[in-house]
Amino acid sequence: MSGIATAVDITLNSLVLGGVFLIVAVGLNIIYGLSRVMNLAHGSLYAIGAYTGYTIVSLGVNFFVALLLAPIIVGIIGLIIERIVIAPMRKRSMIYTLILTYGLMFFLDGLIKYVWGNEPRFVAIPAFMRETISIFGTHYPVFRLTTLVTTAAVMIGLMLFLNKTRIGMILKAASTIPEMVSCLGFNMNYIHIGAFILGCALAGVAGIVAGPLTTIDPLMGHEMLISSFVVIVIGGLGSLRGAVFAALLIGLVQTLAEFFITDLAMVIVYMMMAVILAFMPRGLFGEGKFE
Amino acid sequence: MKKLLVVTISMFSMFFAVLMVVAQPAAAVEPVKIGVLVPLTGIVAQGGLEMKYGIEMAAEEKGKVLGRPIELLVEDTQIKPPIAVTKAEKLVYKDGCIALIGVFSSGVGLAIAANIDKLNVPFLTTHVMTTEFYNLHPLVFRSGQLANDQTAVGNVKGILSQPELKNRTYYVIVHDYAWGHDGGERFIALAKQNGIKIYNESYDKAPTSTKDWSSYISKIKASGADGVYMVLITNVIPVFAKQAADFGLQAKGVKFVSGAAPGPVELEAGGEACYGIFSASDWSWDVNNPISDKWEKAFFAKYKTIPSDAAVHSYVGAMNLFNAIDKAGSTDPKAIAAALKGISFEGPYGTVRISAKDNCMRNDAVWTETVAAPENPFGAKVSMKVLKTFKAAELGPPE
Amino acid sequence: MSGSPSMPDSHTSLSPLKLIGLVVLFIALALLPFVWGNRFYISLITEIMIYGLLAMSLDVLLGYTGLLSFMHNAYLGIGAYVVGLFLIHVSPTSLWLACLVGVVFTGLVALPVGWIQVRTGGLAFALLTLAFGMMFYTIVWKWYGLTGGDDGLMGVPSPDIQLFGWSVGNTGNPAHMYLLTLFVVAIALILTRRIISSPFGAVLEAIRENEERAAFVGINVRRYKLFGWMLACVLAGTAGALYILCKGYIGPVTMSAFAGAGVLMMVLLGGLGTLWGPIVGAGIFIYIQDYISTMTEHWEIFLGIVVIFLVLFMPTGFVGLGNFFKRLRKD
Amino acid sequence: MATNRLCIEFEKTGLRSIIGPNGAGKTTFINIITGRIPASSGKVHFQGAEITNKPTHELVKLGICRTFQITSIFNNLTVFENVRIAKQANSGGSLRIFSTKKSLKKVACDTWVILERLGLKDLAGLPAKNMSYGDQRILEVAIALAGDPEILFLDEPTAGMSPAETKHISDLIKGLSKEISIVLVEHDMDMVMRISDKITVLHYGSIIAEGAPEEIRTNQLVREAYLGKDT
Repeated sequence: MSGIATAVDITLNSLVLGGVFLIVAVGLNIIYGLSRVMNLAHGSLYAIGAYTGYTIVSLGVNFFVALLLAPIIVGIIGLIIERIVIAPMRKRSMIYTLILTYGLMFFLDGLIKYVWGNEPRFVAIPAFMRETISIFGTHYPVFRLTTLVTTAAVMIGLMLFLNKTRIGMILKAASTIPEMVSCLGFNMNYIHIGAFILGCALAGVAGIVAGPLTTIDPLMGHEMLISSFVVIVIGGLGSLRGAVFAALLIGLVQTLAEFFITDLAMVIVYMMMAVILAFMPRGLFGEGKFE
Repeated sequence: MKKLLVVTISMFSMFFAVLMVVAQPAAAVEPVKIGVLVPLTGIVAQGGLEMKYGIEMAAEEKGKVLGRPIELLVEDTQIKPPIAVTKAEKLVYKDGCIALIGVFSSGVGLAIAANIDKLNVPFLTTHVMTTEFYNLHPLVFRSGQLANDQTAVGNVKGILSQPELKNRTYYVIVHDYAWGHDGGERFIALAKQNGIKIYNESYDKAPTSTKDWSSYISKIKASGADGVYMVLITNVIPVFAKQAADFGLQAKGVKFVSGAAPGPVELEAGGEACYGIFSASDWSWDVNNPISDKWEKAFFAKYKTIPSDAAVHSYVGAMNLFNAIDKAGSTDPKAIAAALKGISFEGPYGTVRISAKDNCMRNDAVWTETVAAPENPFGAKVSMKVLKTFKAAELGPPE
Repeated sequence: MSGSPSMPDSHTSLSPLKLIGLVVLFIALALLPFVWGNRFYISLITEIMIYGLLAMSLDVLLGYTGLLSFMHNAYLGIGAYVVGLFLIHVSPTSLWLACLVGVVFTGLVALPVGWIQVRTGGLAFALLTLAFGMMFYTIVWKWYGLTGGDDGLMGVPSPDIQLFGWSVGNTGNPAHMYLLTLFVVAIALILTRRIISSPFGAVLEAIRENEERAAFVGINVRRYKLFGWMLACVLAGTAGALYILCKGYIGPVTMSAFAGAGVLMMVLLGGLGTLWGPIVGAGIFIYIQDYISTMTEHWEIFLGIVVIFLVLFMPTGFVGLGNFFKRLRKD
Repeated sequence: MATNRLCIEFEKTGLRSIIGPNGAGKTTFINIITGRIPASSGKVHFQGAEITNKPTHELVKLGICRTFQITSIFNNLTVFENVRIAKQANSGGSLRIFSTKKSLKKVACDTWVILERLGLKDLAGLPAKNMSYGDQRILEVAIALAGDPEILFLDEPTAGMSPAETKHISDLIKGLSKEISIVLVEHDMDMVMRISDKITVLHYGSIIAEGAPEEIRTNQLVREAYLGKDT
């Protein structure tokens, strides 16, 4: 197989991986940007998204319908979590919120194991997506290309929502100067709830999108959580451009590391994260700082 | 007031939990307690569950040891060595088990073996493949899955016996820990001796947590190798096969040889993507002999799941252990160890003898290919068809 | 000036009655293994004390300096690996030297890391500990030749050092290992309590309370945060040395992010800002992890509920409960 | 530009007030001097030596102390500890890790002196967060005083105080201004006029008037800055 084919393979693989990182990281970013809650259970919601997608598809629903249903269900779960557990933490210090969301992660992971058991699951993707098409001599699965399209669609949809719709603009404004928005008469409570639901729904979308790509097992949330931390740190808080750049960068580094089996590639990523946290608190493009 | 109410609830629940632990039921005749260490959570929970079933069947079939009932105490190792060591200590010191059996991964097996002097009980593993278990310790035995060296010999002989597999170039990919490295290195060494072409002698090492195999598969496609030798943990085999199918490897005619026997239940999840995987293993339910057929029916009747090699290894291992305790005539660890040396049991995959020289088992094995399952009582879609059988002596190691 | 009346101090200084109580408790704990011979409980309590020491060292950071570390167990791992490697490669008999090298090496690693860590605070500090922790985890996992990779350090000779005639080490009588651990943890507790109630400790608490005001009263915040970090990491290294002695094993799984957050849980369960609270918290956590997991493999749900319940209703943890009852009696 | 080409000289002692409408750059100005915000241009000299952009704790050691517009104290520590820690940081002994806090006898005595002077003696054992708002403002002044300041910046100390407390604090400030130099940023006009030795008026980041209280009261420019130009 010629060098070009391999290059195409690597780029497509890193784009797909980066796309999933992006959706999860943006969800995490929105929740933190708007309500200063760093949700450690975000990885578990991503896993719940994958499992819900699996269950819906196994009940015979078409995959694309499941693509819409799963985020809604995870969003509802997000609402329940926000009302019961996150809201009372509004006034508490950041450290306690972190520890609380960590307990929530334990709880959700345990729930996943209780409901769906331990064995890995596979999503039955529609027949036409199972073929491979050849691009520049390499057979690339059609499904992974549709994942790229879905990721792009989700990001464009999000961009339109944030910039064009009224609610979107309020959310965007609230992430920079929360006090000002509340002075304009918007109930900050709804904004916090809205942000949390939107963040969870994005985790759900990433889950169902990534489901067929990787294995769906209870531990899928853990690695994704750490990768999304790396992305929002390097990309910078509250910046979509930063998140896009960082997500694709990490996707590329991880794919290359696996391709060329450089053992310490991930160490370089963590080192980059450390340098940025310590010396460039705004990340590469971010506006806000991690207080 | 709210806080007070909440505090009393938490106090009550703690008290209740302690009560539940302390109130142990008193048994009439003192049973012989055997400690069972299997992974019930984590990625290999399915294999752990099947091991537990196999040991339970053996205990049921054996009934009594030294004239006393058998009591199995099961603990979850979560395939984490430090937790497995704590659980082993609990089984021996607190519950008073006189022997330990089970263990799925090499790391856990080696960690417990490192503490065996302190525990001072015989320790029989039924699903550990690392070659470090040969002659490791007088109290440590293996009566389960073929070791890495035996599997490598079986796979090389199997490849040589199939014309369509012999002259392929094999791409080697392993899980990144001691068992994977050992399995990969042994196959590469043996394959080179027998003229089987290997594409990457410095084999690929993938972290055990890998979920997305796309970059590894792209590398295999780029290499142009038409054979893949994979040393992956059982439940990851169908995942790898499925993603390889997504990328069209099977469609391009690439054949897969596995350094670990795939589990039937896991294969079901993979569907057709799992057809065409060759591997040397002890047993599959396609083996037809009176003992094997009887055992399969009894297993399926009791547990309603496809009989697997993890279950049958543990069943045979447990029978060997129980017979050894009877032979020793006491629960003294040294006596049981002496009895275990050289003991053998006529099980579903022939005689399984624990070699007196290195405390590890010798038994016949089969060379299988995964195919669409014929009509079968278990409702299995994928089956491991037996192509060739090996005699114990063929696989070695010499005694 | 009418002399200086006794300083109203938020810490209850050690009244004589309390001192006697502590000595009695120490003697009782020391006699425990001989009275209650069951070896499982002895090695379980030894493990609880080791994790208690680690949780206490995290409390120095979190409870006293207000710095949250996600992966403080990484420094336990470094200490354990260095002691293990020293025993394997350098000399399997000189255990004391191995422990010293282990603790000192952990300090040497913690210094540059700490120098970068203290440039941040709050969430950035926590994420930075995650970054460094994952770095150490990946290095230990990938450096297969030296550390044995995912299977952990194999072949650690457990020398039987003669501690007043007793053989300690993971193959020896666990009672001796228990006594060594009790001795080391007790000393660490006394020393740390002394440091925390010293002028240096007061500076740490000021930084916890209000970092900016601390700078504006003339405290070099970064330098003192670094000292607090070094104290916490050296204590964690000591716990690491004890860990490999007690378990005879160390692997990446003990240094993972998952286990790191477990230590955080112990501090919370025990109670922030009370040095011996985290040791109680370690007992509760290990009890939940070991006992509950034998009854049902869904112990994670139970643990999740306990944590959420604690943070929402009882942030001062179980030890804080004691103060809660005291307050109850007063009003 | 919060402050541009601003030049102010402070005497060794005496009470200088800085007034000006909201957003005139008063707080920004003292934030730059006290090192809370880095100065983008210009120099800051103190007793001859240049101290621009020095880290905060070094400035405090030199004697430049301040209080904040939003009260910034150690909430969970007792009132006594709040002042004691500031005293300890100033007079050394922080590195002693094995001796007890009581062993720093001089630090404890000085703390009692300051508490006595500010009338906080009987609140010594109370956690700072349980004090009234006014008392907390006074505690912050005590903390700043504990740093043996040569020059003390007070950012709206009387904001939110009762008239009685304002009277008490202004007398105290007046007394202090005899020994050290005090810079007061304040909106309470009659207090400023009553106790200031010299007043500087800031508007849009630059000085529009400087002088004794009487001159400032009758100054046309100042009236316009506050009341806006009458067309």
